[in-house]
Amino acid sequence: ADDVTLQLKWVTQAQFAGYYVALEQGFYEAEDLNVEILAGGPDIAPGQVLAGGGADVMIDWMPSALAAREKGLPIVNIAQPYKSSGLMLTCWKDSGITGPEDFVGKTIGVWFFGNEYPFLSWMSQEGISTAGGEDGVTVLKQGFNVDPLLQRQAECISTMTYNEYGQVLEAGVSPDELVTFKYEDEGVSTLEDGLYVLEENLADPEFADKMVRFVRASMEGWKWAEENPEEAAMIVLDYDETGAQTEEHQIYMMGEVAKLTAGSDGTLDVADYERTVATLLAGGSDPVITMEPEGAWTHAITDAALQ
Amino acid sequence: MTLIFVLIVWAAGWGLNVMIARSKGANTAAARFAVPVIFGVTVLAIWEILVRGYDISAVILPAPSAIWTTLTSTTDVLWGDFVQTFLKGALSGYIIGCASAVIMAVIVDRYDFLRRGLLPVGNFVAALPIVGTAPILVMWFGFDWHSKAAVVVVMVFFPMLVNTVAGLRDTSVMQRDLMRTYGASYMQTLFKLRLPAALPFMFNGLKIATTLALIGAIVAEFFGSPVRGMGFRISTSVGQLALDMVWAEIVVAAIAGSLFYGLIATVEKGLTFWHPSQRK
Amino acid sequence: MKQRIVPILTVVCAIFAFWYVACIPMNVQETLTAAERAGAVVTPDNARDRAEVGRFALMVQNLDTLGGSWSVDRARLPAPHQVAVELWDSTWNEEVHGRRGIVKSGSLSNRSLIYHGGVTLGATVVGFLIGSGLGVLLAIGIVHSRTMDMSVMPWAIVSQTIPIVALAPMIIVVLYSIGVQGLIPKAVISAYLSFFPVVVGMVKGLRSPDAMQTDLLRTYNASKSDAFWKLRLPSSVPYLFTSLKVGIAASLVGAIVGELPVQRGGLGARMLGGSYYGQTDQIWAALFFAAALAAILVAIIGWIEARTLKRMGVQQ
Amino acid sequence: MTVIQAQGLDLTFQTNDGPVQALRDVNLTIDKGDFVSFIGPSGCGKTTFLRCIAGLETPTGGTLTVNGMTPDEARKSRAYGYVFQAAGLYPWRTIGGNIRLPLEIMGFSKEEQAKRVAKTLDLVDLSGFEKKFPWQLSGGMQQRASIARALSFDADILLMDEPFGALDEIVRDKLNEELLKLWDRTGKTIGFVTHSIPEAVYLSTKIVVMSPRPGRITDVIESTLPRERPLDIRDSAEFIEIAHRVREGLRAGHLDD
Amino acid sequence: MTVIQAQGLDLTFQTNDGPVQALRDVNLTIDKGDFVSFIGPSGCGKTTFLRCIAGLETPTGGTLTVNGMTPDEARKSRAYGYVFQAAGLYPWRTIGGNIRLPLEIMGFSKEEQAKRVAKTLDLVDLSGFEKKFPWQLSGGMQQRASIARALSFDADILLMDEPFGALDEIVRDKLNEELLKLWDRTGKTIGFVTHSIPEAVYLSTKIVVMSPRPGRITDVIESTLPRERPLDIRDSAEFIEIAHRVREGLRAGHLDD
Ligand SMILES: Nc1ncnc2c1ncn2[C@@H]1O[C@H](COP(=O)(O)OP(=O)(O)OP(=O)(O)O)[C@@H](O)[C@H]1O
Ligand SMILES: Nc1ncnc2c1ncn2[C@@H]1O[C@H](COP(=O)(O)OP(=O)(O)OP(=O)(O)O)[C@@H](O)[C@H]1O
Ligand SMILES: Cc1ncc(C[n+]2csc(CCO)c2C)c(N)n1
Ligand SMILES: [Mg+2]
Ligand SMILES: [Mg+2]
Repeated sequence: ADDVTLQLKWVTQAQFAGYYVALEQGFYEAEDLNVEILAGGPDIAPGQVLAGGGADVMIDWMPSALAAREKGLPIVNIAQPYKSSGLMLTCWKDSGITGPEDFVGKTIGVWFFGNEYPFLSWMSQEGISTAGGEDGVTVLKQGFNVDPLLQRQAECISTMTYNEYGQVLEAGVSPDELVTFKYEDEGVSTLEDGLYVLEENLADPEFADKMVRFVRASMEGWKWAEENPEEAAMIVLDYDETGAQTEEHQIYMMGEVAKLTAGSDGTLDVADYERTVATLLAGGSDPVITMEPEGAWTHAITDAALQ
Repeated sequence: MTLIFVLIVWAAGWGLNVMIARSKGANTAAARFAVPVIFGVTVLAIWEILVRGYDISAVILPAPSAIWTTLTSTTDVLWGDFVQTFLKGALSGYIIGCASAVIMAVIVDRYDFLRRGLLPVGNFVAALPIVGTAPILVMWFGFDWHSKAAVVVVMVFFPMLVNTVAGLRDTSVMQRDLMRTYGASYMQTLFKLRLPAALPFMFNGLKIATTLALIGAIVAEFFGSPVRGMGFRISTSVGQLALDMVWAEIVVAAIAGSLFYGLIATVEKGLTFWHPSQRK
Repeated sequence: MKQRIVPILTVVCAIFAFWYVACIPMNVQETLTAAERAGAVVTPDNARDRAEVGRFALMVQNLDTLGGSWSVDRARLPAPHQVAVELWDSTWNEEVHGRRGIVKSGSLSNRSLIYHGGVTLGATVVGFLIGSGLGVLLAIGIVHSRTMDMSVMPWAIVSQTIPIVALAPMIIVVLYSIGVQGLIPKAVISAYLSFFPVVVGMVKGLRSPDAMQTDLLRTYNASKSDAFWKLRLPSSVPYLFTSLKVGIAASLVGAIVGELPVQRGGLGARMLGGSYYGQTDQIWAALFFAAALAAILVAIIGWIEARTLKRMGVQQ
Repeated sequence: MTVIQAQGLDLTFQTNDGPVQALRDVNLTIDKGDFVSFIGPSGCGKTTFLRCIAGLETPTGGTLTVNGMTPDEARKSRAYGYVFQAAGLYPWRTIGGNIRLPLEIMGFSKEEQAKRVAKTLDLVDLSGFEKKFPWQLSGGMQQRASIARALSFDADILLMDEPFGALDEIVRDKLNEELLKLWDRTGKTIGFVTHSIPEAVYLSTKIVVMSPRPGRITDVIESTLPRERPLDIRDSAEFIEIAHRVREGLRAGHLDD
Repeated sequence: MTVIQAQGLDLTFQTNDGPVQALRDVNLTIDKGDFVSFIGPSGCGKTTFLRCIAGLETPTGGTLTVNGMTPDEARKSRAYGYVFQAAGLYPWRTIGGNIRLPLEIMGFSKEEQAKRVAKTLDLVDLSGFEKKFPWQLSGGMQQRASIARALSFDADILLMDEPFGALDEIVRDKLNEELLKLWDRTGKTIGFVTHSIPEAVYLSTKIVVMSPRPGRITDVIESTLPRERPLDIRDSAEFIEIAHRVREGLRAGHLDD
């Protein structure tokens, strides 16, 4: 069997259910692959692991992947299991925010560590300064949880449909106390969890073949997970070494994640890609990327995998 | 090839140092300055050679030259971060933490019951790892520098307390009895005997606290911060794979930390010149 | 014994009392919000206005709802008994009654602090052995070689001003990428944090013999190794143990820090998990567990120290 | 006039391995202007007795009065200067600063302080060393500074615990002479601990011989030497006779062991 | 036979505030079996001179030979035992372990070590204390242990720096007597520093009087006392005469100041 190491972008959770399912259900084994999944965490930069040779393939959001590519790390998107974005801003309704224009003068929690690009692009498209003060938004580097919202240290925080939003609700807040802005709805969505590998590796036919099999099995895993959300959640739970995840939350997460992966067979939709690039380039004075990327994606793997 | 280069540079640097250290002038200030600098330069040179020779990716380990470029071209950002983290967070926390620890130490020293009760509990509390306390303090004191200062206070308080208490007790029976033969009051004994005698210990605490303060302020920013600060920049830049920026911040931290340490050590020399460890 | 216990108990009781009282103002917002959601009438009657009012004003205006301060779900400051319950649940209960507990599954549960404590302990001990071993060797080098003393010592100090805790994730990743995984990367960070106190203490200790003690050996024309084994080493023992105690506590912090980025179990991962899902009780429980672990490790070293010193005839 | 009066004084230290009786049934009367030496083998309780007089140690039995008060009251009324066995100068103060220490505490005015420091420094032959720190002086000079410190505030009673132990014979002789002169001039009451028989005989009006474990007074020898004592009085038959008696007393104590 | 010979010995310490001349133009010859005492005011260079002989300090001028070698060579051939001013026992070793220390270093066999430890312990009257730690002994006993340590490896020369400084007169007398017996029995050459004139006179065949700053030898007094010396020899006229000469020599040195 061929060894493949996958570096996740975050901790073990249903966000990555497809891969754990493929592992547990033997889909990888069937493709003669011996897959190891490395959990990520708050300060793990997957790109660094890839560059150092610690992993063959990683999961990343496209904005940070393209930014890294511009920084000189030649990574290529080989598959895009997430069709749509689950990113949103969640605000208290009583803060009086009804639209992006009301953000001015407010405090907003944002994730950094490469996750800040979608927000920055959006704000620059809206023409809102992120430098704080009266006529801009005050940005906080949001920590790991939703406390800043619950404790009203911020009027809005970043949430994922499948995770933090659920946590806010689990904390006893009812949806009608909240206003949410999905990036999808605002037309500034960028592609999220995709599979990336090093460009130079792709040139090696053996490696490319491995990836073809890997993507095929992974997508099989995703489809299984979409169809069996509860079982998928339990599989994820079993792989969680920290024991921090709860059953209830993972089932909720799997249900929401399924909505995001639903529209994808793994192939990168070029239109989505171009929208993402356009959003990132439109950053005004401080765009996330400064020029149209070249060769940042390939259909070669998915084409071979799905024929 | 690269390895041979590395060995040559190492041998040259170390050899030079051995020569200086064995020479007659080894005790001069110049030698004491030159030797560590030569050592540092040697390490930097080896680093540069290794990065270039083995073509190590810049997202893993940038070359010193690249770090230098970033350092000099982004001074405004670095300065802003320095003000936020060091001047606002670390320094205020350091002052509050050390001052309250000294006051607490005087009280604890006065009442033996408190000393026996508080010190063991204090040791236990001091063992709480900051990575656990920092998120709690960020939750309590908000995202700005106040919570960083709070983390620093928590970190420096106990080392300072323990050292000051030890120092206040470090008077000989004879020194204390002398005060008693004069019928001196508690306050007179405190200011004329205990505090001066405690100074060497207090400076031990103050020196340990300098490194803790900077580390505490930086780490606390990992758990939530405004969009500036050394910790914020380090963590964000790692995510952006801007490792040159990460190292530039580290250089700033090391310089700031060393200067801070040096400053305290200089004050110590001035105030505790009489202590055997300062004489020689 | 009694002389030691009574003051400690008094102080602990005082702290608990203060803690319970502090819960009221700390949790007042959450308490009122919870009460409001449960249908009680509170003033002001919406969370936004309450955020503007001071904690103490809120307390005065809502005296009858404050009873909930000690049972808030996502408390800013959980009450001591909440932490105690969490500690009990995540140790005894989880192992004895839990589905994954050792009683039912035959192996320690990954939801119990015992399991995570064990993970952390492994890295702590390995890191401590590496760090203190290195520290002792470095100290010996520094004491015997002037060049090392002059070139390495200042950098050892500088090394402590580098926020290694902040770099830990990167170090983990870099080690990770050269194939070093699991316990060792954490142990490396542990070692980095523990070596410095050991170097400093040991250098001081190895240099502690006074002029007369070294001169005595010179009159015997003793060799450097004789001087080391018969004089420097024995006289450094008290310093060594003091710094080992500091070192092992630092090691534990290092291991916990090393567990943050790689979510593979351990008390660090546990704290982060608690933080990630806003489970303050879980953080507090893990924190106390870690502190207790540190206290035990320090006590073990203290015990070895006492025995060694006794064998060396040091006066009680 | 009686200055110090001890009756049936007992002192037992409680230590880890049981009680140590340091003084047993000590009876002694010291009159104003007496120069009393305490002599006895190491560990016999000389220091302990001196500390009791100074109110630094609390007897566990018997009565002790100083100027009619308890030793503690006498201490608080600053009745004595105490010279410890070792110099015990505060290293962070200059020699002048050390001598000024009791004056500051007792609230003397600045000018008065300066005047007294200068005077006592001169007395112990250390003028010119006022600005030096203790470690810059030899052991003997430090000892003299500590004597100056005890003299500076002019207490009526001077308690000295082996003040000249660290000095060589010549310096010791000189300081002995000067101490006698000072005593003669000021009429102070002096309690003086020493290991040296000639020193005790040369200085004292009364020699208290103690024996160890538990510390008792075995002999009190009233000196018959005149107040005026040139150094060579030590070669006189009377001196040798007294010294002999002291030595016999000491030896008797040792034999008890 | 000449054992130690110093000619025009100079020693200057370099310190922060300039050079300190500790010895100037010291000339001295010590023969085999001599018992030489060094006496002189504090800081006159007695310790420094002894350390020069032991090769612990390097003279900056003049020549010094020990057994015809340089002091350093003599040190390396383990020619002497040295007793420091304070006992300086290693606290982590038992009394036996302390005495064994030089034997271990010099590579004696285990049985030989045990034999010698027992013998020297007996010599200094400490049999039975082998397993005790230093702090369990009184100061005087510690000092005897440190003498035993210097004797254990049977060096021909014994250098002792105020070994009895911390002891009271009675204990001191006893140890003096025993040292004399030892010297008489073994025929060792002994260099002995003291502050006490009677001690110097009682012990020595030769008394070296030194004067301070810079340390010079002002007088060398050959003792006319017999080798056999009971304690009460100290009351003899001859003794008093020699003591007087030593005192005069010392005083002359002091006057130079
Ligand atoms: N604080 C103490 N605790 C217990 N025992 C003590 C204490 N102080 C003194 N002793 C004991 O009391 C006895 C008398 O001690 P003291 O210091 O008065 O003797 P000394 O006559 O001054 O001896 P030296 O001539 O050596 O100074 C000794 O046996 C000593 O061990
Ligand atoms: N290491 C040193 N550095 C500088 N000066 C020194 C050093 N050792 C001794 N001296 C000086 O040399 C002189 C002689 O010192 P030494 O110790 O030989 O005196 P001593 O006769 O033994 O005095 P004591 O009777 O007090 O022991 C003194 O003035 C002393 O200050
Ligand atoms: C410190 C911190 N940094 C980034 C993220 C963001 N993040 C990483 S993976 C992922 C998907 C769902 O959780 C998200 C949102 C976070 N949560 N905490
Ligand atoms: Mg005494
Ligand atoms: Mg000396």
